[in-house]
Order: sequence, then C-alpha cells, then structure tokens
Amino acid sequence: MKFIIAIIRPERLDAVKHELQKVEVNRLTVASVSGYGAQKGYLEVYRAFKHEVNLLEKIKLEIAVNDDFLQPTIEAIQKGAKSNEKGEIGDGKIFILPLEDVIRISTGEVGFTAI
Amino acid sequence: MKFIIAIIRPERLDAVKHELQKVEVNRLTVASVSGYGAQKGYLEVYRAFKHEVNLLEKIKLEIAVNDDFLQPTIEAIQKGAKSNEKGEIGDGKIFILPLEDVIRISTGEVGFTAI
Amino acid sequence: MKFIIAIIRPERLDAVKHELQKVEVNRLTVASVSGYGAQKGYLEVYRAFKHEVNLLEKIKLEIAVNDDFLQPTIEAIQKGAKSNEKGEIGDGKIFILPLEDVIRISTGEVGFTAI
Amino acid sequence: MTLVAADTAWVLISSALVLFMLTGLALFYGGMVRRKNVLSSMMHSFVVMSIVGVLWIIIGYSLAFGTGNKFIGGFEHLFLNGIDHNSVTGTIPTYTFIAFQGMFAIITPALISGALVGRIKFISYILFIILWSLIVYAPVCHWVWGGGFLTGEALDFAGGTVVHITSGISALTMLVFLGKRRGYGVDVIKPHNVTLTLLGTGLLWFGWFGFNAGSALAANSIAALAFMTTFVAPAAAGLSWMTVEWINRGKPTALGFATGILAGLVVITPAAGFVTPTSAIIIGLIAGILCYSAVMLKGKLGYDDSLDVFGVHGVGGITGALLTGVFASVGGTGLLLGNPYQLYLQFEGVIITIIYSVICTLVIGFVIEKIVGLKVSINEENVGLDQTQHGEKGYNF
Amino acid sequence: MTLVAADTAWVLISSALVLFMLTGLALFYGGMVRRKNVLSSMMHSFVVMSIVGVLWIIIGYSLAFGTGNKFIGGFEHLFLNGIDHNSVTGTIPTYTFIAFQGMFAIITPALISGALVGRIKFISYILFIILWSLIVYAPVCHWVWGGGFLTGEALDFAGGTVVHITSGISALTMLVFLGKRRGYGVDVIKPHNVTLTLLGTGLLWFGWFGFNAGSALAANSIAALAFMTTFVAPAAAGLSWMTVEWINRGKPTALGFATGILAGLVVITPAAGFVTPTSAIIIGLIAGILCYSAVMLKGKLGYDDSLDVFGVHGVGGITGALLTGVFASVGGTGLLLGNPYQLYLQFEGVIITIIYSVICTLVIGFVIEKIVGLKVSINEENVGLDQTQHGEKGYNF
Amino acid sequence: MTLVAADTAWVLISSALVLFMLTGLALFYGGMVRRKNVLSSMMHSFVVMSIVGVLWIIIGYSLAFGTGNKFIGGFEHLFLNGIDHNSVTGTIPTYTFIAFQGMFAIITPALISGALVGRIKFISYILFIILWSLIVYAPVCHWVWGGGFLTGEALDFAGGTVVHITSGISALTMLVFLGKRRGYGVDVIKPHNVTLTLLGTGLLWFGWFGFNAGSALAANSIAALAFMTTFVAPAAAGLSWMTVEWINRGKPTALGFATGILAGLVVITPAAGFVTPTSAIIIGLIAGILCYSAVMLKGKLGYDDSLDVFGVHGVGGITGALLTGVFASVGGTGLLLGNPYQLYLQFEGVIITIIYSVICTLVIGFVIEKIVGLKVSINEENVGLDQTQHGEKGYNF
Ligand SMILES: Nc1ncnc2c1ncn2[C@@H]1O[C@H](COP(=O)(O)OP(=O)(O)O)[C@@H](O)[C@H]1O
Ligand SMILES: Nc1ncnc2c1ncn2[C@@H]1O[C@H](COP(=O)(O)OP(=O)(O)O)[C@@H](O)[C@H]1O
Ligand SMILES: Nc1ncnc2c1ncn2[C@@H]1O[C@H](COP(=O)(O)OP(=O)(O)O)[C@@H](O)[C@H]1O
Repeated sequence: MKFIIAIIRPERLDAVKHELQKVEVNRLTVASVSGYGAQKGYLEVYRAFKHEVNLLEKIKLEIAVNDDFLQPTIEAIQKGAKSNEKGEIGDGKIFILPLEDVIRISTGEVGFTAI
Repeated sequence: MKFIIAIIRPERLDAVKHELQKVEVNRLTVASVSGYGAQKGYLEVYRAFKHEVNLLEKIKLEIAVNDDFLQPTIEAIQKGAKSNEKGEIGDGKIFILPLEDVIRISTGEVGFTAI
Repeated sequence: MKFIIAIIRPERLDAVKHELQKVEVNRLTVASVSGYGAQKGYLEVYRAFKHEVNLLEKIKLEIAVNDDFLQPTIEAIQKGAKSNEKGEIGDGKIFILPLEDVIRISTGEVGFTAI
Repeated sequence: MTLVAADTAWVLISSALVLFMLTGLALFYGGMVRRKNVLSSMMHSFVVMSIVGVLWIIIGYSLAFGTGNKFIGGFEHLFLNGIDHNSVTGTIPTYTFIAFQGMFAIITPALISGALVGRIKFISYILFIILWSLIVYAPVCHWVWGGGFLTGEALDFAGGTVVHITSGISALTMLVFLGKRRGYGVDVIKPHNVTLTLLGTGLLWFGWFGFNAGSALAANSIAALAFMTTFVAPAAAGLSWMTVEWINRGKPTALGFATGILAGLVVITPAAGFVTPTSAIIIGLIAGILCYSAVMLKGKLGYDDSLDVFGVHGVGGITGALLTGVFASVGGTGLLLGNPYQLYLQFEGVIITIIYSVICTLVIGFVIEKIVGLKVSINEENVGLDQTQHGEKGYNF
Repeated sequence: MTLVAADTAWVLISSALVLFMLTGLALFYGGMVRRKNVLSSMMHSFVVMSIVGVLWIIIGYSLAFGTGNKFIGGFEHLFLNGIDHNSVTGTIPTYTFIAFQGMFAIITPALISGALVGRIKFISYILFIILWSLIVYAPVCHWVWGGGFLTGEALDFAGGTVVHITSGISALTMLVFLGKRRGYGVDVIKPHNVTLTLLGTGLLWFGWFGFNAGSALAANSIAALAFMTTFVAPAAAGLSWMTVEWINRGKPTALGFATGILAGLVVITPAAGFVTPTSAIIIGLIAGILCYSAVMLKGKLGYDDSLDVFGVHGVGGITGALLTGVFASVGGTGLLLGNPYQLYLQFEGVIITIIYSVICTLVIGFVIEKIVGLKVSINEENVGLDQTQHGEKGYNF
Repeated sequence: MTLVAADTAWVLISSALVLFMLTGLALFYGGMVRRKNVLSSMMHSFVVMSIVGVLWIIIGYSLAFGTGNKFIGGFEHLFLNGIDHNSVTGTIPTYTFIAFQGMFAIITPALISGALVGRIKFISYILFIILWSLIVYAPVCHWVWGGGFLTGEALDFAGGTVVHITSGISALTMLVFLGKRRGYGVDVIKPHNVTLTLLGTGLLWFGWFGFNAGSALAANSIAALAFMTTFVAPAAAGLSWMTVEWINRGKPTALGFATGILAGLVVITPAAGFVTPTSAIIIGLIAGILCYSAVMLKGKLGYDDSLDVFGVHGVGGITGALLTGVFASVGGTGLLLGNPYQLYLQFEGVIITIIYSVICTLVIGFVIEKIVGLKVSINEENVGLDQTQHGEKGYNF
C-alpha cells in the first residue's frame, strides 16, 4: 500500500477530483498549505518591514491506495493538475511514501480492504 | 518507530485526546483538513454555479510513536473517534507509516528517546 | 530519498527558511497546525465550559530531499528553529520518513531529479 | 399633532440602527457556533429581516397597533391601509413609527435562534418565526405598547418584557422539542471565531442606542437619559461579569466580557428612560452577576440553550423588568421612591408574559413538529447545517 | 433659503452612512473572491474613497452641479470656489450637499470593480475610476440631478439611473477588455468567506437608508417614505430570490439571499420616495426574480461578470427605473395612475444612459489598454493580486 | 440656554458613532497582531468601554469639566451629582454632553494599547488605563476644553492635543518599560488578518464623523465644515501615503493605505472646524507623508511601537495641532492669515502636553511595574496572550 501526497494549485482541485473519480479513487484528504519551490515568489511590505516571500497558496492531497491503484491515481492527478497541455512551473509534485497499514475506525477493518 | 496519521471527526477530537492521555500518549500534531470518502457529500450552490462536493471537515492527527506504543495508540484513537458503540460511516481512518528517525530540536536528542 | 516533516514555532518560520536557503534547500511545503507536547498547555473557558487544552499553534514543514541533502537540511532546521542557543521546550521536532518516489507534475520527471 | 423634523431625523436613524442590530446579532451568534453552522446561524438573523419585515406591513403592525381590543389589535391596517406618508404619530411620520416598531418585531424572534442553532431545519425555522411573530410577539406588543391591558401599567421603556422576556422564555421552551446538540456535554463545542462575536457585540451596542434612546420617539431629554443609561449599564455589567468570572474561573475571557455587555444592554432596556445613570450602573452590575450565574447554572443542569438566550435575555429581561419597578424615578415611581405597587405591576407583567410565551411556544413547536418536523437528522447535524440546509460552506480555499 | 438644523443633522448622518457603504461593498465583494485576491478586491472599494473624494472637491462637483449647459456643469466651482461654510443649498449647508453628493460619486465606480476583480492591474483600475468619474458619472449626474436635460423629466429618486445603470452597464462593457478569469467555467471559483459577504450586506443595507432616505435632503415625510420603502423592498426581494432559488436549485443559499437583498436595494433606489410601501414590496418581489434570472443567464452565456455587477446593478437599476414609471404615486404619477408618458420618459432616460455608458466605457477601456494595459499576466493572476499588486497577503500565520 | 432638538439628535448619534469607533479600533489593531494575540488586542479596546465608562460617571467627568481650578476640575459632580435629565449644556442635554465627552475619554487610552500588544499583562493594562485616565486624560481635557489654562488659547477642535498627542506620546513612553516583543526584528511579525484592519478602518472613519463633526455640539454650519474636512483630509492622506509607499517600497499596500487614512483622520482632528476643505486636503497630504516617514523611521531606530501609535497618533496629532495654527481661517486665525501668535499658542500647547504626558506615564508605568509587573513571561508571550491572559483562543476548529 502507498501513501500519496500531492501538492497542486488550488484552482486545479476540482479537475483533479474529477480525474480521480474517473479511475474510481474516491477517498482522499485535502488540506490548505503554502508552498515554495521553483515558482517565483514576491516581495511583501508591512509598514516598516519589507521582505521577500515565496510562499504561495497550494492544496495538499493525501491519498492512501492499494498497490494496483497507484499508477492510475498518479496519472489522474497529473492529468487534472496540469495548468495546460505542456504544464507550467508551479503545477506541483507528487510524493509516494510506503504505507504499512490502514485501519477503518468505524468497522475496525484493517489492511487493503480498509483503504 | 511509526508515524501514525489519523483522520477523525472534528467533534471527536477531545474524546480522542482523552483516550490518548489514558495510555500516556501525550504528544501529537493536529490539523484542520477536509475529507472525502464513503460518507455522502452534498450539493453546493453559488449563484450561477451548482456543483457536487463531498468535502467534509475533518481533523487530521499525526503521532510519532515508538513501536511498543503503536497498539495502545491505535486502540485509543479508535475508542475516542467512534461516534457510538457500533461506529458510523465517516468516523475516519488510521494510516501507519514507517518512521526512520526523530530529532528533538531543543536538545538535539535523536531516535526513540526523542519521540 | 527522504520525506522530512518538521514541527516548529510559528515565529521561527522565517529563520528556518533563511537557514534552508543557505544550504540550497529551496523547496518546501508549509502548513498551519496545532501541537501538543512537552510544552505546558493552558486552561480554556467558554461560558459554562472550562477545559484543559494544550494545543498550541505550530508550523509544519514538509520537505522532500535526496539522501545527500538530508543532513544539511536537518541541521538548517535545527539552527533556525531554536529559540535561543540552548533551546527551549516547544522548539519542535523533526521526523524523517522514507520516500519512495517523486513526480514533478509539469514535466513528468520522476525520481531524484524531480525533487 | 404636527411633524417635528428633529424627532423624525432621530427616529429614522434609530430605526436604521435597530435593523443594523440584526447584522450584529448574526455575527454575535455566528462567531459562537462551529464553522460548519456559521451561515445557518447567520441566516437565522438575516432571513427574519425579510420575512417579518414583509409580514409586519401585511398584518403584523395592524395586529400590534390597530385599535382592536385589550388583547390584540385589529385588521384595519392590513397592508398599512389608511396610512400614507402624510400621516403623523406623535411628532413623527406614522411610516417612521411603523418602521421603528417593525425593527423590534424583527429582532425579537431572531434572538430566539441562539437556542436553536446547529439542529433546526431551515424550513421549520421559517415557519416558527412566522407563527411566533403573529401569535406571541404581536399580542404582547399590543398589551404593553399598543393600548392593551398592560399599557400604562407595567413600565417597559424599550422592550424588556415585549422583546427579551418573550424571546428568552420561548427559547428555553423550544428545547422541549429540540433537545441537545449531538455531542453536547461530551465534546466541548467551542466558538469557531470569537472575533466575529466581539464585532457583533460592538454592532449590537451601537444599534442599541437606537433601540433604547430611539424609544423616546423624540430627540428630547428622555432620549438623552435613555442614551446615557444604555451607555453605562452595559459598561457596568461587562465589568461585573468579568470580575466574577475572573474570581470564579480564574480568567477574564473576551467571550464572557462580551456576554456581560449584552446582559447589561438587555437589563437596561425596560428601564432606560426611567432611571438615573447611577441607578443604571447598579442595575448593570447586578445583571452581570445574575446572568453569569444563570449561564453557569446551565452548565450544571445540562440543557442545551446553545448560545444562552435564556441565561441572557430571559434572566436579563426579567431582572430588568423588576428592577425598573425598584429604581424608576423619571416618568414613573419605583419601590425606592416608596411605590411598591409599581413593583407589583412589573411582577404581574412578567408572570403573564412568561406563561403566555411558554404556552404559545409549546403549541407552535408542537404544530411544526407535526407538519414538517423540527430537527435535522443526526447525519445532517454531523455534516453541519450550512451544507445540508443551504448547500454552501462559510469558508472555502 | 435658510439652514434647518434638523435637515442638516439628517443629511450629515446620511452622508456618513453612504461613505460607510464603501466598507460594506469592500466586504461584500471581498468575501466572494478567492483568498488570494481579497485585499485587492477590498482596495478597489477603499481607494475610490481617496481618489474620487479628492477629485470631487477639485473638479467633480463643479462638473456635475455647476451651472454649465444641459450636458455638463462648468468650472466655476473648481476647488469649491465660491462656496464657504455659510453657503446654503435648500435647507442644508452647501458643504453638506457637496459631501452627500460626493459619497454617491465615490460608490458608483466602486460598484463596477465587482466585474474586474482578480485580473485588473491596480494602476489601470486607478486610471479607470478617474476617467470614468469625470467622463461618465459627472455628466450623467448633471443630466439627471444637476440641471441637465433629464432633470425634471425622468424620475430618479436616489440614483437608479445615475448610479446603478451607469455602473452595471459599464461593468459589462469592461468585459470586452478583461475577458474571463483564468479557470472560469472549468474550476469552480467559490467565495472564500461568505460571512464577510453577509456582514457586507448588513452594512450596505444600513448605509442605504442614508443613500435613499437621505436623498430627500430633509428630515420630512418624503424621507420617511423613502426609508420605509428601503426597508421593505429589499426584504421582499430577498424573499423572492430565496424562493425561486429554493425551487430552482433545491437550496436557499445565504449568498443568494444576500444578493436578493442587494437587488431589492438597487431596484428601490430610483423609486424610493415616489411609491407606497405596498408598491415597494411588489417592486422588490419582481426584482428578486428578475435579477436572479439575469445571474442564472450569465451561467448559461458564459461571460465572466465575476460578482454579477450587471446582473444585480444593471438589471436591477433598469428594472427600478422602469417600475418607477409604473408605480409612481407620490410626487410623480406613473402608468398605474394613468400616466404612460412617465414610463416613456423613464425608458428614454434608461436608453440614453445605457448608450452613453457603453460608448464612453469602450473609449476609456481602449485608452487605458493602450497606455498601461488592463490585465495582469497569467502568472500574476495565478499567484493572486494581493501579492502581485499590493505586496501583501490577507491572512498570515 | 434651552434645548434644541436637532442639536440633541446630532450629538446623540455622534456619541454613538464615537463609541462605535472602539469596535473599529479593536478590529484595526486586532487584525495587525498575530493570531495568538487577537482577542487580547481586541479586549484592550473593549474593556476600556466598561472601565472608563463607569469611571467617567463616578469621577472622570467631574475632574475634567468640574469648575475646579486652571489645572483640574473639582469633585462637585462625583456620580453626576447636581445634574439630572433636565440639565442643559449649550443647546443639548447635559447628559448628552457628558456621554459625548465620555466617549472621548474612552477612546484615548485605548489608542495607546497598540504599542503594548502582545506583551502586557491584562491586569496591568487595566490598572494602566484607570490611572492614565485620571492622571493624564482628565487634566489635559480640563486644560483645553474644561476651562483650564489652555482653553481659548490653543485651538483644538476635536482632540488633536487632548486625544492624539497624549496617547501617541504615552504609547512611546511605555516602551521604556515594555521593550520589544520577542522576536521583533528577527522574525517578521505579520498582521494575521488584514481584512479586519480594513474593516476597522471603515468603522473608524465612519465613527470619526461623529468625533469631529459632533464636536460642533450642534447641527450647524461648523458641523458641516468639520464633516467635510473629515471627509477629504483622510482621503488625501491615504493618497499621499500610498503614493510615497508605491515609489519608495515598490508596492501600494492595503495596510499602508489604511494607515494613511488613519493618519489623515488624526491630523484633521484639531483642525476640523477651523479650516477650509482645500486646506484640509493639503493638511491630509502632508500628514500622509510625515506619518509614513515616522513609521519608516521606527524600522530604522528599532523600537517596537508595535502598531505605530506614536508614528500615527503622536506625529499626526502634533502635525495637526501645528497646522491648525497655520491654516485656521474659520473661528480662528492662523499663520497664513497673518497671525503667527496662534502658531505659537499651538506650539506651546503641544510642548506642555508632551512633557506632561511623558512624566505622568513614566510615573504610572513605574508604579504598576512595582505593584504587579507589566510584562508577561517569555513563555506566556510565546504561547500568546489569548490563552495565557484570557484562557481562550480566537479561532477554533
Ligand atoms: N522538495 C519539495 N519538498 C516539499 N514540497 C515541495 C518540494 N518541491 C515542491 N514542493 C511543493 O510543490 C509546490 C510546487 O512546486 P514548484 O517547484 O513551485 O513548481 P513545479 O510544480 O514546477 O515543481 C511548491 O509550492 C511546494 O509546496
Ligand atoms: N484512502 C484514503 N486516503 C486518504 N484519506 C482517506 C482515505 N479514506 C478515507 N480518508 C479520510 O477519512 C475520512 C473518513 O472516511 P470515510 O470514508 O468518509 O468514512 P469511514 O470512516 O467510514 O471510512 C475521509 O473524509 C477522508 O478524509
Ligand atoms: N511524538 C510526536 N508526534 C507528533 N507530533 C509531535 C510529537 N512530539 C512533538 N510533536 C509536535 O512538536 C511540537 C513541539 O513539541 P514539544 O514537546 O512541545 O516541545 P519540544 O520541541 O521541546 O519537544 C508539539 O506541539 C507537537 O506539535
């Protein structure tokens, strides 16, 4: 089982959800984060203080999947998250972490049926 | 060492904290997230736009534990997070990830004493 | 590749970013979380209800790094996150998780060049 | 009588101030609920402006201020029949009097919503305020201000009885049908945004100057008095609430302080134009302590008057009505000036209003329960009323 | 004429109320945009207070209310030349008249910003409001209120034509240059904080009492009438919007209800002192339905009038101007009282204003596009205007 | 004299507006602090309403406006002794005069809190405002407005000296005891919610019309003048601040613009009823630039006047007091009309007030430091004052 963490643009969330649904991945967790990367940042000014920031608003998705779902899920995210055909800086990243176990709280199920 | 990620209902946070304290797990990190799963979502309407959402507010807990604390921690979360005896859809999930190392910033301690 | 999760004080974010930049780690994701640990909490009172909380505001950093960047990154975080020379309770923790793969959405690059 | 421009200006702006209180109330209540119910809670205040606003023109005003009998007005002013822009009431245009009174008719049912948040269906809430406005508010308003059997007997300057006792008691009564919110007493249900509640408090106080000093219906020395007491009583009540909370719970909270201010505003409402500023301070100090105690009692008794409508408006309204009978010294004579009979009259007004409010609210609640049901399902309660009743969320990415 | 203190008091407070509407508008719009554009959107309302405020004193007032010709005022009152604190207009100080009118000049261009949010450069926005105030607002204001060719012909109590039609139509026209926001129609662009929008609605309604009832320029029975209609028309419009939305979309949303209130405020603006309260309710009910339909149409046609300036102010303003010609019964006679000519006059005023607004806005837009460009880059739009135009963020840790 | 209803209406609504400014201030300051201190900061404004409100009735009014001597009033009006609702001051009820003046006594110490946020103990803050109100505010108010030695000498229309110089200087002085916030200069301490600050700005401006135009104490041509200058000076100051910031820092920020508006409000306060609108624009333009520079200077000098109370109120107040001596042309004659003596008198007033404020604040600070200590512990500062002083959080899940 894998634990997928994807950082995407806020405005692409609906498109990504849409693509995920097509491949029948319909469980995920979403958080509002700020990101910092290749995409250029901006200068901020607060009265006497001026400073360079490059924290931009992003959305973080977390999806636990069984191994056979890994590839379709990644492809769906990629498809939905791209700003356009060729992709733009700031479209985000996908991280894949190993997942040892899952437990469904309501039923107590564990392992791959619980995902 | 394990890194436990649990998604629970916001209203169960206090109960979960309570149960965790009973088993002497008193370190954790909490974030406000939105989730999407078996629990049915709702239709949203914003002026001219209408669309299906199923993002519901959830709480994410992250707890790093030493291996011998894993089982008690999971049981405590389950106990606290259940809406009622039999559990309801939407009560959430627990994900267990491998954790390679921990460092306590203030003291520089590493490994299982740092948790 | 590793996935570093660090919990720090909100007021140390800029210092940490500064230190990270020095070691050329200039990609990261930031989230606003609440934490609970050795640092003592406080009593909250809402009209008829009084209860002990110890959730304090923290910042969570997530940084994916290639193995050779691990050590410098950790040191930079430690340096930036410490309240003072000797460190204080509540300065936070760093968790290191294994990372199996990374994909850059815009280009489709995978693995260590994508980080 | 003829129109006085200065009085007109004063009552016009006062009317606007009272309507503005609904926004204040929406924030005050909205800040105290959880994020998932914030719009639902705010809509409880907003929708009343529309529904009771229109209803007041159609029939409410006629029922409250039409000639009728001792118990209720008549139907002669349906759709403001018989009134035009040249009509004058006292020294102000009748339209202005109607608007000013209409704002009172609006805010009163909205106050009740604080006890219902997080679990009442929106359609049922709408039915509730329609029925309650016609069956409870209009008659009681007629009794006290419209020529009914309490007019000229019980002193009620700006609505301690008409507004606060009716709403506070009805709020408590509705709990018979609505019970507790899920998780009440187990989980701690915290206010999701106390800054909204503080802002709401500021708006409410601001608007309350229109509510109380506007009730003089003229820009005269009684308005000046009512303004002054509306300034100092809440100040004193905020202070006494904060002090007992500090001693009793160890911390002076912002939420508690704001609630104390509100308690002071409620308590001075019936007394505003009848008592001196110094009496107002004393009345305020008492209210802060009594309402604080009432709210603490809820914690012990365990009923879920979610935002303490009874503890603040019920207890504050009753306290105010009675203390008016004690302290009245301007345009009325209270106990302290040797007139125990006034206190008796006040007591009588309070009791009658309580009994009437309880009975009617039980009937209204029962009828709505039968027709459409009052409470949302457990699942809807969990998800929150914003999504389930209104199809939207307060906050988005 | 001599100064009447009561009228002065009333127009003073009304002026303050109208300026306060800008804060309401900032919140109303600010809540509807995404988080990354909230300050930019609020600044659109705030900066107008400064720029048009100063401009009004320098030249705007003179152009709108100077003697001039039928089309535009003159230059005799540049820097308020010839006016001092003892000057009187009607029964109020001329300074107060100027201030009151200045607030109208401020809010009108700010309304347009709702169609431009999320993609206009700040510098271009500033240029736009300067040019638009002088080229569109000042002349149209002169035509209708300042002695121009529509004065005494088309009825426009408080600015249906001058304020709402000009702004609503110009907003739509600007879309020729600005097109859609990135992702419009693909991604759902949700309001980031509906509580701000609701609070803004409350502030707008509160301020609108000054806008409409203040336009009587005296604390008299016409002010009382205008106040009353400004109370009930939005109430009715909120109700009818909510009802059609409930039927049509399945849920009564808070955002929809708030928009309905606003539509009612817009529609009653030209009619406020000319129609009875009952007519105002009917007008409000109509507006709720028409504006709702206009906004839904946008969804179908697919242009990106981001915050529905045209759907609410354009359609609401036109509806109000025409219905004034239908329902007028106080200080004017409409169709229902057997005077179709008034409806013709209203129609004429609407058409001329629409044509003039479209043409001038096209010219202004074209000129700015050439000089500095109107739209930010795609990258800036992605990052958000708060960071790229103002160097700050609305919310920080 | 006899009561004039229109003047009464005007001063009543003005008083309400001034009290409403406290809510505006709470938001203005609250938005600029970090999330963990938002309630603490807002409470600094709210609690003053209670404490100084009650104190004003008990003794403050008597000290400020009692006959007394040239330096301070007497004790004859303790608990408003000798005054009832029929008492008249000028053309308004004495109660209304007292209420209006009471609002000024409330807002002045609250302004200071902007320099103390994030590190002062709540109990010490309460002691501070009590002592400061009695020792600094009441005497200075007596000097300038209550028959003291500056009455009729220094021109101070609505409190440039009494309100802004005293508070701005005392804020700076308190830094002797409070030093910097932890992390100041190292970490960037950003405003947690700029939308609150903008909303606060809108409320402050709205309320300030009551503050300045209400200070005419009548609905007359001077009120009209003061209203007009209070409209255009902040507009101009916002503009000049924005412009220098844009040139100097590369971006026109919303926070900067709001601060400019505030600087304009401050600077016009002493001058409001004494200068023409065109002079007001010039004064506003100057203030925007000077206050901007003062705030930038802080960045260089490195003291932690957290929310720039000195930079805005201190510098703005002094600038306003002096420029009043330059531009006065209505009810007073300034330098430009050939009367350098007025400028001298203004200068004298400024100097005396500065010296007096510094000395008294040092004494007050010293005493409180000895009794209960002023600053919270480092740990409490880290956690935030909301949790440690008030036992609650602004925002919850
Ligand atoms: N190595 C990393 N570790 C953690 N987060 C990262 C990393 N690289 C990128 N991110 C996240 O992904 C977001 C997008 O990355 P960025 O480099 O801006 O563009 P691109 O998508 O073209 O790589 C960043 O804002 C950041 O939140
Ligand atoms: N596979 C998954 N990956 C990521 N998050 C998940 C996954 N499954 C569930 N969740 C999270 O857990 C929450 C609860 O899950 P849900 O399926 O609604 O109910 P249940 O608890 O009955 O499984 C979801 O809202 C989502 O945030
Ligand atoms: N075992 C853990 N699991 C998850 N989060 C932790 C853990 N230990 C600490 N944290 C996070 O780190 C923060 C700082 O830890 P704390 O114990 O307060 O201080 P210290 O930095 O001295 O260890 C906590 O508030 C919490 O968010």
